Amino acid sequence: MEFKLPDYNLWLMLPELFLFVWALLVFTFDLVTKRKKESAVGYSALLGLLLTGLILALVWTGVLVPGKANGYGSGFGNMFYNDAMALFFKIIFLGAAFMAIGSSFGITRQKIVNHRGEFYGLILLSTVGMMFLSSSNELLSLYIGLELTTIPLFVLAAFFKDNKLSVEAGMKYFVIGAFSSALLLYGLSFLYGLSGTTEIVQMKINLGLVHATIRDIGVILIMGVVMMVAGIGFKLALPPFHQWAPDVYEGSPTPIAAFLSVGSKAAGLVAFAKIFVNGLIVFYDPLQAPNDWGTLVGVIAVLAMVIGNVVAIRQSNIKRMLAYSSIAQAGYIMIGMVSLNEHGLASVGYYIFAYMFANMGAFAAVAIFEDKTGSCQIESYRGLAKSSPFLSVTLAVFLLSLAGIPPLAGFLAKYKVFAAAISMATADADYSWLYWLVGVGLLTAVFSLFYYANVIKQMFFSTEDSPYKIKFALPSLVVLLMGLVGVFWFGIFPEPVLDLASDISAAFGFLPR
Amino acid sequence: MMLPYLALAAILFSIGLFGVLTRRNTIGILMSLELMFNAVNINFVTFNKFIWTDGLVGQMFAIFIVVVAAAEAVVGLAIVLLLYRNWQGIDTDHVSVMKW
Amino acid sequence: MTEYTFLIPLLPLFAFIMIVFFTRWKEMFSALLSIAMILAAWVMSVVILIETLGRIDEPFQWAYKFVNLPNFVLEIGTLVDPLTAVMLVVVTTVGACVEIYSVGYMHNDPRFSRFFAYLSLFLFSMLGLVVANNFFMIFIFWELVGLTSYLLIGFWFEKKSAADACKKAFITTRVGDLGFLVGLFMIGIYFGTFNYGGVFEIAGSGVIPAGILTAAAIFVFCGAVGKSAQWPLHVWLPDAMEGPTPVSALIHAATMVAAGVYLVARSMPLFVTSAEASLVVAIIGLITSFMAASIGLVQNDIKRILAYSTVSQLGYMIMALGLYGYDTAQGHHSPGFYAGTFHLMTHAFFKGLLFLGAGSVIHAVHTNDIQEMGGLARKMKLTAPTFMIASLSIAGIFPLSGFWSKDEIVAAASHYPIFLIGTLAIAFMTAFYMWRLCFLTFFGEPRDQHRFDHAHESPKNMTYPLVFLAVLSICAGWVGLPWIHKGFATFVYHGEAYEPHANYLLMAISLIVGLSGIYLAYLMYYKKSISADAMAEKFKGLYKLLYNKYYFDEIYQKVVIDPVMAFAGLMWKFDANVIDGAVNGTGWLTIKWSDIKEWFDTWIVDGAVNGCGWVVRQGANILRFMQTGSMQFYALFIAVLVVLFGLYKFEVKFLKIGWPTVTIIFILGVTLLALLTRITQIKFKANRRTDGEE
Amino acid sequence: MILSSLVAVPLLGMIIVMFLPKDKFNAIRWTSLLISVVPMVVSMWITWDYFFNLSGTSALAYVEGPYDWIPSLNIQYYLGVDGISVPMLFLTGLLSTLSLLASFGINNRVKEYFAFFLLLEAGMMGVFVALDFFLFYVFWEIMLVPMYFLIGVWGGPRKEYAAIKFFLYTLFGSIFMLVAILIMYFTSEPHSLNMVILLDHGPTMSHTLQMVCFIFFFIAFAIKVPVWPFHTWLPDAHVEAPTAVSVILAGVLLKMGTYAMLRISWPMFPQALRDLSFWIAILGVIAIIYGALVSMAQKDLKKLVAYSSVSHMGYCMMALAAFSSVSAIAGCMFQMVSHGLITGALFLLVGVIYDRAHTREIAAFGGLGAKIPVYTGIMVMFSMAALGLPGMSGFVSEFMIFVGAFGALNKVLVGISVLGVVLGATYMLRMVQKIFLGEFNMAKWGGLTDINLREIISVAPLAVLTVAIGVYPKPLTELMTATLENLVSLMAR
Repeated sequence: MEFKLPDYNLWLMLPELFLFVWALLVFTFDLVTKRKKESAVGYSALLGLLLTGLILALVWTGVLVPGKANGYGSGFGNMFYNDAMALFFKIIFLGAAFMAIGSSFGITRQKIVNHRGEFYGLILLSTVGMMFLSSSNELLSLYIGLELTTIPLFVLAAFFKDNKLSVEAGMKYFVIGAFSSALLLYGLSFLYGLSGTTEIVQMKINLGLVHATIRDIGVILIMGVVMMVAGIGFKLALPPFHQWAPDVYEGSPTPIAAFLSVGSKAAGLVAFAKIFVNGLIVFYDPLQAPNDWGTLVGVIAVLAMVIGNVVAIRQSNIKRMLAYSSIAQAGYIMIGMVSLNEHGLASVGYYIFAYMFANMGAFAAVAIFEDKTGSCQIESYRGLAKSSPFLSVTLAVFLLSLAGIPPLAGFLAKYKVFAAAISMATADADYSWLYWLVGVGLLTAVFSLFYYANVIKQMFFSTEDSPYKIKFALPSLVVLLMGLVGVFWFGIFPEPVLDLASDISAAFGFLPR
Repeated sequence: MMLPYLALAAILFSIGLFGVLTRRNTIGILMSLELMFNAVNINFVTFNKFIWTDGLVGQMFAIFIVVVAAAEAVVGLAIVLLLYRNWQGIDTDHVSVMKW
Repeated sequence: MTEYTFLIPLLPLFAFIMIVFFTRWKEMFSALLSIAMILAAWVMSVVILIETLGRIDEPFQWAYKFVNLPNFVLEIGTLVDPLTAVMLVVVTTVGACVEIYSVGYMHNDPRFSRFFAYLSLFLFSMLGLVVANNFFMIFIFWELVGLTSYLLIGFWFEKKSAADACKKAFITTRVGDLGFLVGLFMIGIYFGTFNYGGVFEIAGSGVIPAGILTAAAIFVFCGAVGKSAQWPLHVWLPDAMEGPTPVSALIHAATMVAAGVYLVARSMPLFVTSAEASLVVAIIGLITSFMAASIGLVQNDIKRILAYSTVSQLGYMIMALGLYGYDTAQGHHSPGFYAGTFHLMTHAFFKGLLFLGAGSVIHAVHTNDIQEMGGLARKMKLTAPTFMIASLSIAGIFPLSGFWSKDEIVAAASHYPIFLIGTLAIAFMTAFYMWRLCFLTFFGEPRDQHRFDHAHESPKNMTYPLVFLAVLSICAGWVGLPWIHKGFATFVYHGEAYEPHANYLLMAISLIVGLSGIYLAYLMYYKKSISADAMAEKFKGLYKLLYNKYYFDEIYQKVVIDPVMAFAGLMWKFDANVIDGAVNGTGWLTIKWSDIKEWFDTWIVDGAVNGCGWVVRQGANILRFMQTGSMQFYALFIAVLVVLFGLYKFEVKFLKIGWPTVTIIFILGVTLLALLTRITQIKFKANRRTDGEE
Repeated sequence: MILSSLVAVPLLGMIIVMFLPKDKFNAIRWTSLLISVVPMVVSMWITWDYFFNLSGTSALAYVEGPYDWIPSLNIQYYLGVDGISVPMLFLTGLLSTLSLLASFGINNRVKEYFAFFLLLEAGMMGVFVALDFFLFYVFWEIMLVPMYFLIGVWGGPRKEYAAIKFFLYTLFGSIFMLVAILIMYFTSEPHSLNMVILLDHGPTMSHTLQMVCFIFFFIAFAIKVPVWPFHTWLPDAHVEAPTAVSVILAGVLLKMGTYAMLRISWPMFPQALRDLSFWIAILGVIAIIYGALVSMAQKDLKKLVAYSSVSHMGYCMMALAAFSSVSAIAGCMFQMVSHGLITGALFLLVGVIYDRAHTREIAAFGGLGAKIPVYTGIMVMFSMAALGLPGMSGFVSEFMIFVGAFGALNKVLVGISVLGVVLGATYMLRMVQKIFLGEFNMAKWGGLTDINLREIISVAPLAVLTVAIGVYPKPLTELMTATLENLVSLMAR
């Protein structure tokens, strides 16, 4: 009997495989050099990310894929599937990892003397997980990717072993993470029970059939939907599944908090898009199914924007403040997510892209400041503009971008998200509830300015000088500049990114009318 | 036909849920989490066995969950160890400093 | 020369600009420049007057479009007709006299040049007002004379009374201007043009509804009420006497206040279309005139007496014009128009003379109070006679100019008993208070010996204008003698020229009335056969009422100014507390929440609050407490919310006994159980350490 | 290119200033001044050229684009001016340079100050030349940031409060504009953000949507104007801001609201405008009376001037409500220009006295007329201009507004608003009286010096223009007439 292996198309997975190997190399490099080379480990990790990016580009353009014109297509027994979304998000994962590692040189020099290799390696491994996740084509690989993302992050959150806050952060993250992944799995199991497949495209077809024939799948689906929303909502830090986020961000090393807020969130977005926007699209609409998820996510988005923006106002710790801010930002992203038209997913893609630069940049600035002063209190930024103008200006720019002030990228991102919702709402009166999302989003965007401006106020308006004079390590500077350039450049000349992002919508079948 | 199995899974899941929510001991929480994962496993296997009988997707899924859960438990126990190192105890009350 | 009329206002403007920017430091040069300019303007005016005599029926007009929008044209231009020509001569004559006089009066003043600059600016505005050919332009200069009046009244602004007076004058006249402005809008809207000729043509054509015409006329008249200090806006003029006396003579006696009369005369074609409006004008004139004359009876400030006299005389003119409009509207003939404008001219001369004389007296004795004067005739050989000539003139004594013009006003009022009685009563009172003033000032024994000793006749440059004006006060009326046929009446007229005819009865009556007023004053203040004090005692209530000017100032203070200021204060409070407060979220409440102040970071209390900030902050406080710090609470929260979301999507019709239901019930039950178990364990600790680091 | 340069030069200047050494104060000051002279001269040239060559038609001039900027969102780079933007450009160029001149006294963080100021200028110029909604919105928002810093860093005692209040208030308004823009974008076919195209799309929208868009735009613009009751940010911002920034706030920023109404919401939604014009007129009249009354109650000189802006912009709103009358709309434009000149000068003058006396308490002064005559003369002149004295620009505008509004609006309403003229005289004269007239306190203010040459230079152009427009308004009217007629015909649809 002839046993024929399916077409693995491992070339498509080349970036992931490369980064995985590189992560292992980083582990061993640190051991081999007997932990002597302080920054070499970090630089090697950065180099790995750059190379991965290069390979990704080559795969994408088809240079490294034999017999194909581009990097799209499925492999590994159809468990692995590269489409525009996967590739787009891989850029974001790599960028977030790059910026997180770039801003962690100070921390590793001061606080993690003995486990630098593990620190960087785990970040890379988590990145690999995210990349797998974004290419997953069915529930099992999606789950594996999700766990590969999360488990290294559990470790990283608790990385300051002797710091009680860090351990607390790790513990909380772990328990809530495992708990919500159990919920997600329970939900997935119902989904499997309903559709009999784990392949998302097949599932979509099967569910459509089931939906047409059996009416009482309602209850099962409710449980499945709600539990999956909870599981992925945890990753996205969406209320009411957000409560771990401020605590974990505050306790864990700052670059890790940054990575959590961007990378992990982007991974959650991919998972959400794959399961809901693709797999469960028939249950989006309340008119077609009584157990829809559209309005549910809408409610959650409203909660996110309100809770995130409102509670952030009262924070005195800048990391907690940024945590709440990222909760709110997730809310804005979800507006794009529930706008199921050609603008929806494109706006999600562009939003997370712009958000990556601004948020990673802001966290990098916070990390730099923390390295120097040991403080994350907003008050301690008082008068910083005089002693360290560059850091203050960059942080201010990042915060303004997060607040959505033009011409920064954050503004265009919000514009796109609201445009998506309004285009959906103006097209059909059934979707006019999206107007409410837009209204809440815009109003809370005004609130958000309040707390962002508070930091700016501390830095700039004070008449007294700050006692701190910040000097930058080279990688930190690179990260800040990267963020700065990204925020400006992609705010003013966003067309290439917008093109890529609109491919995401197209890949999900939302074509321009 | 399926009901006992699914009910068993639900009961297990609920017990795990209850444990996670109420245990003061972090090891207890870890064990409860394992219960929840296993409830999921039962679900998967049941669906595979009774409804979608062609293919072994559900059972494969269960095996993967077992593996991942093991990895998760390892990390979890390591963190519990850190808990013990920092507070000389593994009570959940220790880890409620950060709030508001 | 007439085509160069536009130069007349520009000459003083040139002087103003030169003085302000270049010659301010050379005082005498500034004064001479200013005088030279007004003399040049005077010469031009006289020439223009002569030219106009030759072409009475063809007014010269020149206009330039200033704003040219569709349906909206504003012009700048000149109109020279007899009325303009007469006014030009009057204004430049008095102006020149006053400027020459001021050289003496204002010498040693630290702001000597500025005074002449202001005078020139005033003359520019006044002459501009006179030559204007449309309502828009007259309004512009109307406001400018108001401004210069403001500047000149407040010339000695260090005096609080002067500072108050100038503001009062400006604002009070502005109230009238408000009406004028509305009138202008009505003209602009309904007539579509501001040009005199255009407006009057349309007004006469009967296209415009009568109601609109009446309203427009009355609104235009509002301007005159303000500027000519007619009741009820007369209160500013007596206070305006805080300005230097030459200013009072020029602006607040001879020219600016006459602008209101001029406006009414100018707009006469509008008034004759509406009997109602004209009647209003006449009645206001009568009330003003009577009221002011009665107040004048008991005042002691020499300039205030003259001020009330001015108000009274202006009321006289206005009344005459109003009566003319009323008569003409009903198709009767009336000498009113001619009388009013005639009196306007003669009044300018003798009232200017009176004020300059009063200035001379004040210059000599350094007080305004006539009770402190007396016997000055002995010392002031030129001032006293000229002043008395003017007093005779204003009292209407034959054959001085005042007699002729006043006589025509009486003639205009003669058809209406009330008006006739009023006019005669006013004439009587006028004669009385003027001669009371004369007797107290110039005759009898000096009541303040010290002041008397230091009194002296004024320098020549002050007295010569007096003499010149005295001559005019005597002769100016002769151009309107009822026996000459080509007199004033056939020169300045509206509609058809009015042929004056001598009404000897009326002449005699008005002469007798004037003489009896003088005689009474003679008895009371010269012979003292009737005690003034006893009279005051006898009519105590009336005396107090008159002495306090009918309490108009007090009433306005209580009824208008105080409420407006209180309202303004209220608005400010409203703005600061309610509107802003609603937005700010009542900052004071924030302070009251001191028990939860622990969570108030300094920057919040700091006041970095925004819209609905308070609500948001309180919301933030509440929401923050969900963040209990216990991870199991977080998990519980997730579980509860999963159940809630499940229920939110749950519909009963799907409920069947089956495994899904069992599962739901289990999860629901367990979550509730856990909730009950955990809820007791959650510790709501109020405090946490504020620093994130250890 | 020429319009782009108006935006680009200050932006470039900002970058240049940022690279100058921090402690070379004079170099920074003169560099920024020279840079700002460029857009001023350019804007003046545009005014000149437009007046002589282009003012005959209502067509857009100096059009750049539309070039594709972000094609996937149909966002274009599209600039152009017409008769309503040219005067605003002129005003912006002039006031920016003068305020920079007036800012030479800033000694604290000079570099940042001038950099922010140039960014502000770029934003303002951009608003007046943009013809694409997105571009317009970007410029509209860009200004907030430098303004926030300028108030917050260099402002008065309550600067932080004022800065954040201004920022949030305006941002709050902007979000409504954003929604309205998006609604217009998605209802137009093909989707477009081009204002010129949307001008024809607006009236074809359903009545409800028109009303929604109109109201949303109105809220955004009204906050900027500010229309009562959205005005409460204004006194705080004006009072706390440094002098030059107050000048810009009053002189240019407030005009952006009325300009945007004329440019966008008025001609785009004529039906909604007709339905709501009465209420807009009421808001305008309330603002006139209310602003004047509140000014009257002020004890702080700067606050008085600030509230007088509320009153003066109320005239603009009333004029805008009388949209069927060319003269009212022309009066509105006049009022925008003249208020910019007059209030700008008043703020400069308040700054002059504040620099010397370190107080703005009206009651603290008295009789200054004798001590500082030149300053007094200039201040009195501008007070007179502010209260609408003929011969000054304020009078022409008020007159045109009243005549226009009287014909187009409820007469009683306009009659009430005329009261504002008297109230305006009252508060201005009270101020003049209390500060300059009366007795002079030698012991307290003996050391006061008169206005210096630099300060005179910075107000002199404003004085000249105020008088010039007041005496000879014809050029300004001719500049706008064709455009305004076109606008009125659009609004009559």
